[in-house]
Amino acid sequence: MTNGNEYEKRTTAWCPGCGNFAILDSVKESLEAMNKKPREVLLIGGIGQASKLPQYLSANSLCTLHGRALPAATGAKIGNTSLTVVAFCGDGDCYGEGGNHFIHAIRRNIDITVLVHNNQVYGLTQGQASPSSDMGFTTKVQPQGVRSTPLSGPALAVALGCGFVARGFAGNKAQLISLIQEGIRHRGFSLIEVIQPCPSMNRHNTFGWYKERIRDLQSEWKHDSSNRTAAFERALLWGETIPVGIFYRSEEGRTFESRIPILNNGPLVKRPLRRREVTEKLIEAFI
Amino acid sequence: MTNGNEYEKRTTAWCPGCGNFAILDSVKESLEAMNKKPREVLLIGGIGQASKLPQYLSANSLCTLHGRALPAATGAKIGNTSLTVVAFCGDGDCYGEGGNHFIHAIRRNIDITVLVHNNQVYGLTQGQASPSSDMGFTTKVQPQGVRSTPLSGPALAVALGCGFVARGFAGNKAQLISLIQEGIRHRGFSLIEVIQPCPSMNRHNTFGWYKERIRDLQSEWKHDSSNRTAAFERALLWGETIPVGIFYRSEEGRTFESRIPILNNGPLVKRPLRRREVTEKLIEAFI
Amino acid sequence: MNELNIKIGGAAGQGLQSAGFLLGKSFVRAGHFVFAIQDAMSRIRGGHNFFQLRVSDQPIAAMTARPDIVIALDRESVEEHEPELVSGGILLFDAEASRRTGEATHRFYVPFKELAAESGGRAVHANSVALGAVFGLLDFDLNIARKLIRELFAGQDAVQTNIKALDAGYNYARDKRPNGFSRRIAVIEATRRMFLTGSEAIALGAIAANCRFMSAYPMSPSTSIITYLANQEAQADIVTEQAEDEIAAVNMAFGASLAGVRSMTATSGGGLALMVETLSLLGASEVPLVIVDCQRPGPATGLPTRTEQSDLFFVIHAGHGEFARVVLAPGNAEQAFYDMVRAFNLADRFQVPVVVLSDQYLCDSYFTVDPFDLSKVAYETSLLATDQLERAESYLRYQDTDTGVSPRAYPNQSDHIVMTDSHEHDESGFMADDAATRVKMHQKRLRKIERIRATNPGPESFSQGECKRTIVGWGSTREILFETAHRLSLEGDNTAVVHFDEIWPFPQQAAKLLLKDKTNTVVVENNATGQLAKLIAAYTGYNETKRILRYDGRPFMVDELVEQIKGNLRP
Amino acid sequence: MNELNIKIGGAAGQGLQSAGFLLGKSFVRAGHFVFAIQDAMSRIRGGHNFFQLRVSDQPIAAMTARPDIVIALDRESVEEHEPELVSGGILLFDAEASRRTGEATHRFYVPFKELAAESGGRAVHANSVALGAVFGLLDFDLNIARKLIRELFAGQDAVQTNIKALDAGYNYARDKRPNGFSRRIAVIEATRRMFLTGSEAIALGAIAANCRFMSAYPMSPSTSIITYLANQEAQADIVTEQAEDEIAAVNMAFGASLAGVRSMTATSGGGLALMVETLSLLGASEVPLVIVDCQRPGPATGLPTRTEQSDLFFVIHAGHGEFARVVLAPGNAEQAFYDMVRAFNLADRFQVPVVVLSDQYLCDSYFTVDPFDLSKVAYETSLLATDQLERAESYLRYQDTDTGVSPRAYPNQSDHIVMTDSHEHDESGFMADDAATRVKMHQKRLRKIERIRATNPGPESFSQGECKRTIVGWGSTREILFETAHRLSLEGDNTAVVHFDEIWPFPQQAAKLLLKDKTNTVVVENNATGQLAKLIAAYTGYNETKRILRYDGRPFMVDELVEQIKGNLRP
Ligand SMILES: Cc1ncc(C[n+]2csc(CCOP(=O)(O)OP(=O)(O)O)c2C)c(N)n1
Ligand SMILES: Cc1ncc(C[n+]2csc(CCOP(=O)(O)OP(=O)(O)O)c2C)c(N)n1
Ligand code: SF4
Ligand code: SF4
Ligand SMILES: [Mg+2]
Ligand SMILES: [Mg+2]
Repeated sequence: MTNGNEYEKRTTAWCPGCGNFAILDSVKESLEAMNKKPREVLLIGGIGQASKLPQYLSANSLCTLHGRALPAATGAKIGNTSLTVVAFCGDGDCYGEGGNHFIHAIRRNIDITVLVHNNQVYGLTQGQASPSSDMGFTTKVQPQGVRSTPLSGPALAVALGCGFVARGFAGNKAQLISLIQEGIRHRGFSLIEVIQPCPSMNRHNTFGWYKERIRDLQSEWKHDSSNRTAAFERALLWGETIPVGIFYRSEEGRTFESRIPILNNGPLVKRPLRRREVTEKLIEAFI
Repeated sequence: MTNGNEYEKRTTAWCPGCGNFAILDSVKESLEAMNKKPREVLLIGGIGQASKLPQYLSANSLCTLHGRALPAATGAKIGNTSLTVVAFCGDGDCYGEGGNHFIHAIRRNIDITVLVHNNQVYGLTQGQASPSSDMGFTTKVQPQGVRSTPLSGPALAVALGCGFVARGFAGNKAQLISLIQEGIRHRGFSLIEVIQPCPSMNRHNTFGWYKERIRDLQSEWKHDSSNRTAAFERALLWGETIPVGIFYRSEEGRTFESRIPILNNGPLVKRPLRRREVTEKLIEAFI
Repeated sequence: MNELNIKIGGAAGQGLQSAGFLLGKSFVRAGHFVFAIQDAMSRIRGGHNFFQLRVSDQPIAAMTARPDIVIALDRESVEEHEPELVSGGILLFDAEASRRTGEATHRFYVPFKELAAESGGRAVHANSVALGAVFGLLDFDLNIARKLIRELFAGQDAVQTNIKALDAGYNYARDKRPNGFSRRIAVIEATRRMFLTGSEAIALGAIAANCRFMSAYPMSPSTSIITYLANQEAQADIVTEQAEDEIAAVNMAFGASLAGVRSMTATSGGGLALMVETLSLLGASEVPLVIVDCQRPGPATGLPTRTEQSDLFFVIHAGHGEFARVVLAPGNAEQAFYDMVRAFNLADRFQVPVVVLSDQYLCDSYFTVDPFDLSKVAYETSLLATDQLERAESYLRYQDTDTGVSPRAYPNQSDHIVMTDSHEHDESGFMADDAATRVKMHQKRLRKIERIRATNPGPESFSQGECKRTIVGWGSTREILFETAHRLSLEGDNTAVVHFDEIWPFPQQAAKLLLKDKTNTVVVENNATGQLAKLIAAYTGYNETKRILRYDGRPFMVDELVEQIKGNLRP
Repeated sequence: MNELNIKIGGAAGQGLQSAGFLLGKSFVRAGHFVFAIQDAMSRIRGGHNFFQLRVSDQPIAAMTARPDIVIALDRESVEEHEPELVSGGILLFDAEASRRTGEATHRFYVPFKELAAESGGRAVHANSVALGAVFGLLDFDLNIARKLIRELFAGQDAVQTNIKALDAGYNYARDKRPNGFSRRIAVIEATRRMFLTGSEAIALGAIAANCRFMSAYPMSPSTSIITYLANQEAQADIVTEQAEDEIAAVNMAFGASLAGVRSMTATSGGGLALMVETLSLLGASEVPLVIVDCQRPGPATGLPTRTEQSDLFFVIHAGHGEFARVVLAPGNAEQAFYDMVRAFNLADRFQVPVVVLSDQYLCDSYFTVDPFDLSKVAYETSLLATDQLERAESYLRYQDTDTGVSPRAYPNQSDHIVMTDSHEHDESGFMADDAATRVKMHQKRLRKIERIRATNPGPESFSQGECKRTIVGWGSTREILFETAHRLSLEGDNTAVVHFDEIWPFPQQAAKLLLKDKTNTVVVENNATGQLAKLIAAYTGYNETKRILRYDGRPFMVDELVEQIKGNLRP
């Protein structure tokens, strides 16, 4: 629609005070700072408040099904490796409905960046527990409080060998912008969980609640992001302190694309239409 | 069919030399040793070679859909807490198709025991890569070799806070029997991954290959199974050495059942049919 | 018939639902019948939503398009709904809510926010002021509403603030009552009727049917069902669990049902799509289960907060392979309640999945109904009695029988072990691969279809006198059809109604019989392709020609439908 | 017509498939037509499987029931298949393989294992001995098989061992040839025909159609498709990926297609069930995709290695909400190839999902066909040319058009950005919630249905002379129907055939026209409920009465079907 040379923000359907606004701004500023043109960028959301983000920034976008952003992103990247693919998922979207894709997308280590907007609640469906909701958190569907242990997306990612595992906070745009840029630059799968207060549906984990607890990995723990064990331990921290920054980073893992020889010849989508010879050869083998 | 007082084994459709035979024997012996009557036991499989196990032992059994053993097991346990529920999954079944349920069943910490027969391959479908196949492992569908990082089920389970995480080996029945008993005794979700050579479909990870690499956590590392970080580090080991034994054990986590007040009144299935008063009361609230 | 149509418009977060609910329930307590619909965008704050009530001294359960009273809580509501007012209608608005503070007689300025502030409330209490103003305007006995507020907010500070705001609105309206508006709502008598949504009726029906476990994954418009049940865990002795996804939801419910416990799940079309493999599993394993599909407009995410009847073909055919299933499509809250009971009984008797088709319109709308009659609630099961099972020499889970229904037992019910299997299997539940067993067992399962069909009471049909026209529909449009026919008949244009509730296995013979000499038949559906019309054509050969289809995500309005049928309004 | 039916029986793991393949391909190279089916249990070792070939000097692509030659690699095969032999047929067996070492003339003892051992092979080489023996028995030119072995095992040690074993069997059979058996297979001429399975034809069709990405999750009988393509990644410039589950498989393919690359997935019914939500997504987002459903008997896990045609209704209606789709059901390997091309073209032109229905019978059977004619392969797309797009002032992904088809572009094709959305949306791809946009966009999408139907060539129909009977079918039974009709006609019982390949949108008019004055119509389907029969009744009003349904997981046999139709054999 819009000409793909500059980013425009659009009117959102988010609530006043929502953490998503800062994330939207940070994404825009990061892409601009990196000189990525809108035409080169594909923003993908599942379904949820977080996942509406792609509609609010003028770049190529896909709003797909709830939980399915990652396989779509994987396919799109395979189809056109010239694209910078960034996915935006809710905590429910990515860790709940899409949990299996989360695991396996990390295993593939395809070069996409995923922002998980973690508000510890299902926002769009009006406030049920999410996989990262605190134990005991009460909602309309969990009136006695959540009875399952919350999961840590970053800890899972570290366990799966993800090469870039970070956490940001919607209340710290400067850091978030730097994390997004680093995530996009990282070759391979990058996970950035973003703590995103949801004033409408989560009255327990408020902006203030997070603010009090958030600690920077570097300054608080002198964290060495090449230490996987330390990354694991700190990714499990939640409650008294909530670490933000880069948990783990390693450039060792080869990307999925780099393991597919034919992808070295440029984007699949640009391949010329030349099937006749190929098919003829294959036919020959059946004779 | 059979009278539920003793266990009979039945003719299997497994290949000669398959690791599953030892697992079947170990399960039978464990249940017998624990004096669990077949009527009290519900064995659940998804679909795959491993998942056929429930059909081969005369206890209550369910062979359900590929990947769906865990939610069915969860529901069955909620429905009747008097049952000892044990699930048998392949590595594909549990970590692939059923990966999302694996994550969330652990979070719930319901009192079921899950054996993941890990042969690092899809056996029943004739030899494709599984999520735990070694990088580079070649199959008919992966002729250039597997291009994704294998996952460690035990490491994931540790990251998710599972209270009983162990690994056994089909080549060591004595240990396996003890792990199964401990797993069943553990209150809450227990994961026992069993290294299960598949001579027909995995010629790379053979019995000998495993035998050479397998090391006991206790004797090799003096492993302290209450140390979650150590459990995590060792659960990631694979290749030169493959640890077996109990990675992690903690009795701290409350079970899911114990958090549901009404389940304290005995199995749901035994509740008397007395809905009239209840419904009348609820109707009243709408008037 | 004395009736009034009230529309409350505002943004998400302005408390439309609680205001509308209070208004409606107050009138119900005063002996009126209230039907209310909710219209919302898919957002948590802002946007434009409305809650619309129709109040009548006669039983009604359908909506008319044009309001007598519009309460505009924001500017957009003025712009949207002022033009919809009937002549003689009135707009209640706050100056802030509109730039047009004109002097037109149908405009009644009420300083909602100011009065809310004066009575010690915040902006959200504007809706209580507005409520009070409506009551004042209608000269309605305020004590009913006051009492209701006390019940609803029992023990909370909100009671006083809300009552004060209510009173302020009431007094203001009584003082400044505009001359042009003379409508009143009187107290008829103190009656004991329920005021509840379709979702609540569904949930209550499940409880009445002895459902003990529900797992679900949140999805509009179905979430209200698990929400209700989760809040009755202790009272109703039922366990609810939010699953990680719909696949887990249906498979947990399957597991619990296998364990012998009546279980259910609910979702919308997109979630149901994820349950399709398990639907087929239910067919193979013969484990009973009730699945509620609360339809919304598709395809895919579609219009998540709106209504449609477009999953009929989908649920009838969903699943690989061939197996028996039942589809029920209740037409109102009352049918929803009894259909849930019937759903559990059919599932249990025939060991099949039963899909109950609701939609956003049925789920979210408020109905006025007599208290459900629990003497009509039976418990029908194919579970063997435990003592009988204990006495049996042997037990075959999938015993081949004349009816196709095998005696069911659950694990640990007796010494007999129970095998359940998704493969083709023999009578005991062992996997089998030979042709003879396959044929035998497949026939056994499929035999149930005709047995189920035989229990189908057939479509409901209503006519009075000689009818030149029949309107036909299914599911949630029932009341719309009936009132439309009634209105047409009153105008001398006698119209019959045929309504399908138990729609699958399709009541072929009954439908044929009913429709065979009908000439002028109009199928009315909330979808774009006329699914019932096609179903009728397929199974009765009856190719009626007229279809009135609505697929903009909004429900039919009785008055509009009357005009459409008369040919005065383009559908 | 000179023909021979050969059945090789044995356990899983005994190399039935490679033996059967070698046998078949050798005859094809010698100018014969070979059709072969595979019958296997769901296990890796043991059990009882067979591979059955029909060899003819005339084109054939269907099976007959009774073998002329049985090669029994184990005892069970003797017991199972000896009784099936035609009179004058012969059983090749190893003493070890049977307790009955009788002297009956139709028994020919060949020491498979002993000869294998003598020629330096292991137990698995018994099948090569058996092959050699068949060739010897039939006096067939062994050089053809020798050459084939050299090609197949090029550079491996296996070449010599296999050839030695082959020779040993050949010599043994020539020496000890039993008197009673006089059948021979001669070399007709060296022809260039393909010998391939339905799955291979499907995969080749995808390559010819410019498919560049396939993701799938293993599931019998569909796995052979990705297996073939995965092995051609470099040659065919295609990426294949095994997904973590079917949901990922279809969503990856969706993502790649959205990126502008022709993509596909394949699965069986149970996997398709998991893709249903995405099917609806394809409808909403208008992203083209080809999905192959290789049917097997359901419900649920059913008979995983067997065949059935029971997903027709399912795939036609799968998905919540209403949207356009295409269903193709090829009748043989050749149609499978061209249908894949057509599937990609239709998906691309109309921006809809196309489901190609195959089944275990079509997937696993071997066909003899002329090399595919690539001049018949066109490339039809709705993708905008890049230069055209670059010149355009603006771009609307979902532009409302007469045809319902909007101009398609892919991300980073030009400066125009591309929005894709699963919600209801406006022409640019923004979420929209208002009634007008909904109606406009929904109509736009649904408009495609009639356009697609208009391109449907209709069912294929064949008759010669006055026909008193028509047999009707769809999908993989095509060749069975044609040969059955041919046989009946030869007997003076003139029989016409109607076969549906492009089955959805249903070619209503064409079907009506074809069937309207047919009197004696028999619908033949590999399912239990007669799905095509019902579809025909629903859309043409034509209620034919006879149905021959087979649902034991096995395919129809021509000779049996002939008798069934004549009423001599109970179905
Ligand atoms: C298959 C399916 N199931 C359920 C839904 C309903 N749904 C929409 S968004 C959502 C969850 C929202 O929570 P989250 O992913 O955390 O995103 P947030 O709104 O909090 O940003 C759900 C359950 C859906 N659209 N599709
Ligand atoms: C939905 C679905 N997808 C795919 C299959 C086919 N399938 C059957 S078993 C299996 C995997 C077997 O591997 P694993 O789980 O590791 O078990 P194993 O046979 O190795 O014990 C697959 C993919 C299926 N039955 N259902
Ligand atoms: S509900 Fe929460 S996450 Fe959604 S827009 Fe509102 S504040 Fe943001
Ligand atoms: S294929 Fe492998 S896992 Fe399956 S039975 Fe054979 S040896 Fe065991
Ligand atoms: Mg969230
Ligand atoms: Mg395996």
